[in-house]
Amino acid sequence: MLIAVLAGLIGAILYIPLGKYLRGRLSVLASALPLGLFIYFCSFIPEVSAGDSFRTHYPWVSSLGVNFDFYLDGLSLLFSLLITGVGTLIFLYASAYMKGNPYTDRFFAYLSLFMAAMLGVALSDNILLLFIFWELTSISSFFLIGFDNDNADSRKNSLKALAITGGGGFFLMAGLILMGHVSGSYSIQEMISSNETLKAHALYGLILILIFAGAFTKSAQFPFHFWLPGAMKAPTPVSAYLHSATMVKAGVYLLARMNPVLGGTDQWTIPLVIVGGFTMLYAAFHSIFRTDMKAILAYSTISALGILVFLIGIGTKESLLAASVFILVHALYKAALFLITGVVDHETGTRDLAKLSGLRKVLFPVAAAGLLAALSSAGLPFTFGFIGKDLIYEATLHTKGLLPLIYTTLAVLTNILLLYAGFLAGIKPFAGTLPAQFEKVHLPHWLMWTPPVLLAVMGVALGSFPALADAALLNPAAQAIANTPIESPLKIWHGFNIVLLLSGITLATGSLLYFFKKPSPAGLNWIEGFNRISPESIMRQLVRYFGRLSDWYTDVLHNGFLRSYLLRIMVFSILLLGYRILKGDSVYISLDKISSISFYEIAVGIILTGALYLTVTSPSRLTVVVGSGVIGYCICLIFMFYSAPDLAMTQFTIDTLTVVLFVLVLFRLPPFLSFANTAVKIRDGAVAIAFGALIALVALQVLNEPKDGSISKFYGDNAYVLAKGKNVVNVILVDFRGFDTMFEIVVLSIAALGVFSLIKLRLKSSEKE
Amino acid sequence: MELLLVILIGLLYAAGMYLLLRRSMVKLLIGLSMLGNGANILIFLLGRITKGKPPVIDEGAKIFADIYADPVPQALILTAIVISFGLQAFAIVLLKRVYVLIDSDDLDDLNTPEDEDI
Amino acid sequence: MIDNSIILPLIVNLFAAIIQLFFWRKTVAQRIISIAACFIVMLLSAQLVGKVYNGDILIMEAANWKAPFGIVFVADLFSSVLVLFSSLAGLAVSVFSAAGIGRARMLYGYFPIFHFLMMGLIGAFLTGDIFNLYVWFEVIIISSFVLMTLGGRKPQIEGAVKYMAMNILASTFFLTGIAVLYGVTGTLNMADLSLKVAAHENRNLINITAIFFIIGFGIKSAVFPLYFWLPSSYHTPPSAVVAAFGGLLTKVGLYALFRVCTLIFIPDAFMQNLLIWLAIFTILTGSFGAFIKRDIRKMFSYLIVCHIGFILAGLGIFTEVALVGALLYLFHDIMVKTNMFLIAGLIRQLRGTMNMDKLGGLYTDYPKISLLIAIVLFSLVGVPPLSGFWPKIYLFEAGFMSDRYLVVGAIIIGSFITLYVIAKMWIDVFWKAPPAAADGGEGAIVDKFKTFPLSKKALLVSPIVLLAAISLYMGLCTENIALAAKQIAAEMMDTAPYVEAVLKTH
Amino acid sequence: MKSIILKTASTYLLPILLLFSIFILLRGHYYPGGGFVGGLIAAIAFVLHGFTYGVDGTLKLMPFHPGALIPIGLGLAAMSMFLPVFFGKPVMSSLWLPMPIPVIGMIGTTLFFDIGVYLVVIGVVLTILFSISQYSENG
Repeated sequence: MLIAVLAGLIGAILYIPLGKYLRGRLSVLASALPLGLFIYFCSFIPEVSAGDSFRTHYPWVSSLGVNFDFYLDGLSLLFSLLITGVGTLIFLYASAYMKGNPYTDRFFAYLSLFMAAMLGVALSDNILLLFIFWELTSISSFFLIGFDNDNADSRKNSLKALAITGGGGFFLMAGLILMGHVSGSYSIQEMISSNETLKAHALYGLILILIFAGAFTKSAQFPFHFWLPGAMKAPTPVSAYLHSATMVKAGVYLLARMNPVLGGTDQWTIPLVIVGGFTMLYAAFHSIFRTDMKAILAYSTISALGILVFLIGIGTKESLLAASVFILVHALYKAALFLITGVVDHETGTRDLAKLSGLRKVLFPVAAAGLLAALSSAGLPFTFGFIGKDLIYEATLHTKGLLPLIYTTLAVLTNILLLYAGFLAGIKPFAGTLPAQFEKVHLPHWLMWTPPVLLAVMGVALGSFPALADAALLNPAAQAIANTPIESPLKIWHGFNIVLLLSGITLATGSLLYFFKKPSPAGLNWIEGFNRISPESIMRQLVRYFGRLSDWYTDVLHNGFLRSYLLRIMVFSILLLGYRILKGDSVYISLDKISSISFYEIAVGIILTGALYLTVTSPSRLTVVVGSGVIGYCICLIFMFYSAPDLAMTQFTIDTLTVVLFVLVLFRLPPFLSFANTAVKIRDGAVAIAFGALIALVALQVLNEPKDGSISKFYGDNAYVLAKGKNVVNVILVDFRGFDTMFEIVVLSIAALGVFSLIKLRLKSSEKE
Repeated sequence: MELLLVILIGLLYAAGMYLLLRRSMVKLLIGLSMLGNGANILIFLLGRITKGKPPVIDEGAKIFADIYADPVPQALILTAIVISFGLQAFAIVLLKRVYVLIDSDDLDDLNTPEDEDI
Repeated sequence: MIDNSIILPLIVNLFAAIIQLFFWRKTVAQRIISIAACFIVMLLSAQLVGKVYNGDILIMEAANWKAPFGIVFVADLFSSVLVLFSSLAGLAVSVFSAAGIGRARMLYGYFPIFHFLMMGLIGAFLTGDIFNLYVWFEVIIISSFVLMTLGGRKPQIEGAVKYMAMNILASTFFLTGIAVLYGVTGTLNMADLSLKVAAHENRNLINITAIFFIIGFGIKSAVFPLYFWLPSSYHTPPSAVVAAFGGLLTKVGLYALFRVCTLIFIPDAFMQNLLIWLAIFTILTGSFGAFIKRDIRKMFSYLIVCHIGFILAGLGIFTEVALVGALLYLFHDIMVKTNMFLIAGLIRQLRGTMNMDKLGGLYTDYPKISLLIAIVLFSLVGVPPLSGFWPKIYLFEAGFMSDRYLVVGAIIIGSFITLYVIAKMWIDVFWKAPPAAADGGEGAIVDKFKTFPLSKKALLVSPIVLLAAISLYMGLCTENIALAAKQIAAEMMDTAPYVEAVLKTH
Repeated sequence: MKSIILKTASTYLLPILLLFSIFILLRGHYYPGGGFVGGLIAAIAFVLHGFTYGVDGTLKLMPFHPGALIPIGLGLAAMSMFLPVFFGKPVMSSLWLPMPIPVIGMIGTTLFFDIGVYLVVIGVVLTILFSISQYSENG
């Protein structure tokens, strides 16, 4: 199973060196990979339908508990078959659709990568592994949406999609880790057994919020839905594959997977039902005003995702079965419709419904597929959509209290609108008269029209003979979601009941709508009038505000003035030091260990203070430098008084050299300008004095402590005996701590090199590197 | 005497910090050297000071007979002085370069406009 | 255990620098020596890691004086791994410099100073003496000044002045801290300090002392609100230089912070909270800055700040899991940040600018290089399973375990902004058609790269490949790195073996 | 300023100060002094000479640019640091000749180390001062 998952990844990598041989006709070979995987996964059907599940384990990052733990049950199998089955058709279709594109190899590489990632999501038992693949789907989607990278819209929308799904991904990651932390395991199957602990935990609510954030963004739920219509900038096979049949369902998959772990509580149900219910109606309503075929399909996809979330939220056995059926139903008809759109777009050059009509005369097989797919989406009897819709109605009806009424109304309204949308995309372009401009349109390469036909026919086949899939695939899937046995064969005919009545109402109203409401620019304009208050523009506004905030924040903090940076560093350290000193239990100053003071020391102190005052206040550069020199000499005297002749000598020579250097540099500079006003000076003075005072306070505190002189005693005792020197300071410098000295002269050398190059090296203005 | 040194250290730090906050690069450099001086005396003081007993072993003796000044802080300060001389020298030349570039030592004049392609 | 060879990576760099000084104006010789030396250093440090991987702590007593009297060099797993990663980064930078640095700069000592810088970094990682650490920091500072100003262009000088002022201030804090510490304990050896500080009765004074170190190292590691030097200066010198800086300079500050905080000043509740708040603000500040910058290197600079916050957060949470996360992020960051700036340099070689508004079309022109860069960019973002992803698992887990939800939130925001700006950069630099081509002629992008000889191309691209491969390895084979990080974190939580090894008390 | 007295004085001062600096260097192990201060004094000797004769005049006295002293000094110090390794001792361990030498006393690697320091300091100070004063003189 590991190889099955990684096959796509390896395939993607192989495209880098081998891709150039696979451009053109040979690219059809790329579909061998998904086809092989499809057959592989088909081989699991018998066992899985018998209620078995498969587990594999390959170690990876064991210390983190992230291993290649795969788990195959009904739900995973359903998704795997979808991914590889639809994948095969898409690969075939794309090999014809992308013909002539110089970057076909990259395209297939991204597509294979995506397929691998999606399979990984569907098969992972380890939630962190699941997350890894989850993010890979976002990334491959980013590259695919932006595939046409010369187009500014493609670029913008790929970023939008990545930002939303990737952003949600980080929340999901936090949620998954939190789950792992609470339950003590990253394995979903183990979590199921400890789900009571999870649900009872104080952090359960937070977990749900984080998981929902991930699932809703990925599955384009309101208010994060808007990236999906934008994602339609991707080549059509990609839209069909990623943005309708598979990737967007990852969020749904996650919720379904987590249902046995986290589901069943009010905190789980209510948000899902509300968000799902709102999304399905909202998106369906939006879809009917669009004139671009892809936009219609995009919104109806969002609506379908809403339905799925809604169904999982309801959480009864029936609703979960309905969900698993609808996943398949939707994948079949929606992928077909997308592919049809692709054909229409490819052959006529437009997707505008206002312009398209009568294409059945030139694209007959496509038109037939469109009709079948539209009927399936409408839920006509003997289509798979019919079964799906019936189950949905049954699920909404069999809830408690007032809910059936609300739920069912929602579902019926949504379905009416979806039916209309399906008709628009599947029937409208082919009905009516053929405009002259499209007379030359001809059927594309067979690889392009057979996949949609196949998908559409499958919809009818499964609708007529649901037994093909129910026990084999859909019951086990629902069972995995519900975590209880479900064995209810799908029936075409339930007898005359309220569900049938609802289906009838849906069909009738939707068809009426189709005959009376034509897609028009006016409708589009009307709905676009609401864009101002759409989540997208609110979000865009937020991003803009965030940009402004960042601008302001960064400018205020990083304003370009060194002295304000330094001031902040000082204030910060004063606050920190001050807080620590004041908070401490004992600030005491005792003077009993202080030695006596002599006259010349006071004299030095006074001179030093005077020089300091001069240095700080003088407006003349030279005075400042001379002042600092005097300070240096005073320090030199202090060293002399207190038994440090080496220091005194060094300080003296260095101080002299520094002054000489300063003078050499300064003698051409003009006198000072007085830069700061008094308020600034007072502020700076206060900060400086506060800092100085704190240092003095700390110094006094330290002087109260007893001195530990064991180290220096060792030096004194061994300087001559072992190190053969009598000037202990020098012995320390060249022997005990010779390393310091060695690298101190390195510092000096580097400084000299720096000075040398700073003075001598002049670059041409073009030499930046 | 410790008290006097404590005060001087506080003053050196304060003066250094104050000078760092000026616009003139000359003052900035002097400020840094004041801070360096302050830190050096701080090491000196906190290593405890001893009057008139340099850490040099007497002629003929092998170890210290008497109390003597702690040599470790002295070695540290020596290293620190030398290092800060290196930095200071380089910084002074940098000042020269700044002056050549902008014809003043006002740090505000040195700022590059944000949108300039560097 | 005494092993005198642990100092070899440092010695090799020192001698490489000195020999290059003798070859003052021979740039070819300097390049060869530099690459060879970096390669040897890399091998030596790999060997060093091999020696300490089983938990041994090796020491070298400089001048044969026992700790705590002499200066002692300590190679535990933490420092050895950092030495290894720095030498890898150093090798990459050295190779890139051989083609990416102009001849004029090489004539004025670029390579010797680069090796002094590498030596300083390695010394700082290996030393076990706090004042010696100060000396190493000064070596690093002065060599980074010189590298930063080498060339003397006005923006360089501007950046250098700010860099200099704040870093010298940092050194002053550090030195002040040493003064207080010596005054309190009378020792400079870090292992000895660990014991003496732990045994000291005046906790208040110890806490105050810790502040000096936190501020000093905080400035060096560009922590909010002390980070200002970084975005002021990192966009100014040649890219190879910034690559070394971006990958290593702030990291050595962090190393010191980790060392001091785990060995000497064990964070109390106040300090943990302080570090965590600093981390949160660091992340936010970096994110805000990166969000608006349009110059690649300015954006990267803010991303450095942002990710410093991640690492600091791990230290602030101060549990073993958190430390593992922080360490993994630190390792990842060294590799990837170095590479980012090399990439910036490569982009400039390709296009002559680093302004995202003026760039474009690289994906069309150089698809393979672009995909290579994409790997690096997305491992920076932390797209799983690349190297930036794993540390976050630990950090999140640690955050949850110690109920620090705000930190987790900040990391999410930081990661998200990183994702956003990097994706945007990818779009603007690689996907978008170059703007000049659109409006024809005026200011059209000059593509010098195609005219370069093959050797130069190889020198420019191979270091990026090398670092990307390491990043990939760190992502795909995290197990090995994570085990090392776990061991280091365990050593940080229990420093007794370190102290015993240095002072030989057992 | 450039009076004959000054010229003569600094001509003689140079060797005297140089000798003095070597004296300070060598006695450093026993009395205050050492390579560092010695180097500074030697450098100041050259600087004084440079003040009277101009930097170019002083440079003419030298067989090579003072900057070359930096790698030489560094190399000497580094070698004396590294030499003990060949004797199986840690880096920087001091090695001593068995017999003391008249005037100087014990000869050991630390002395070479100190000489390295001395040379580096001369090289550094002269490089810095000469570069900057040449730069100032030539604008």
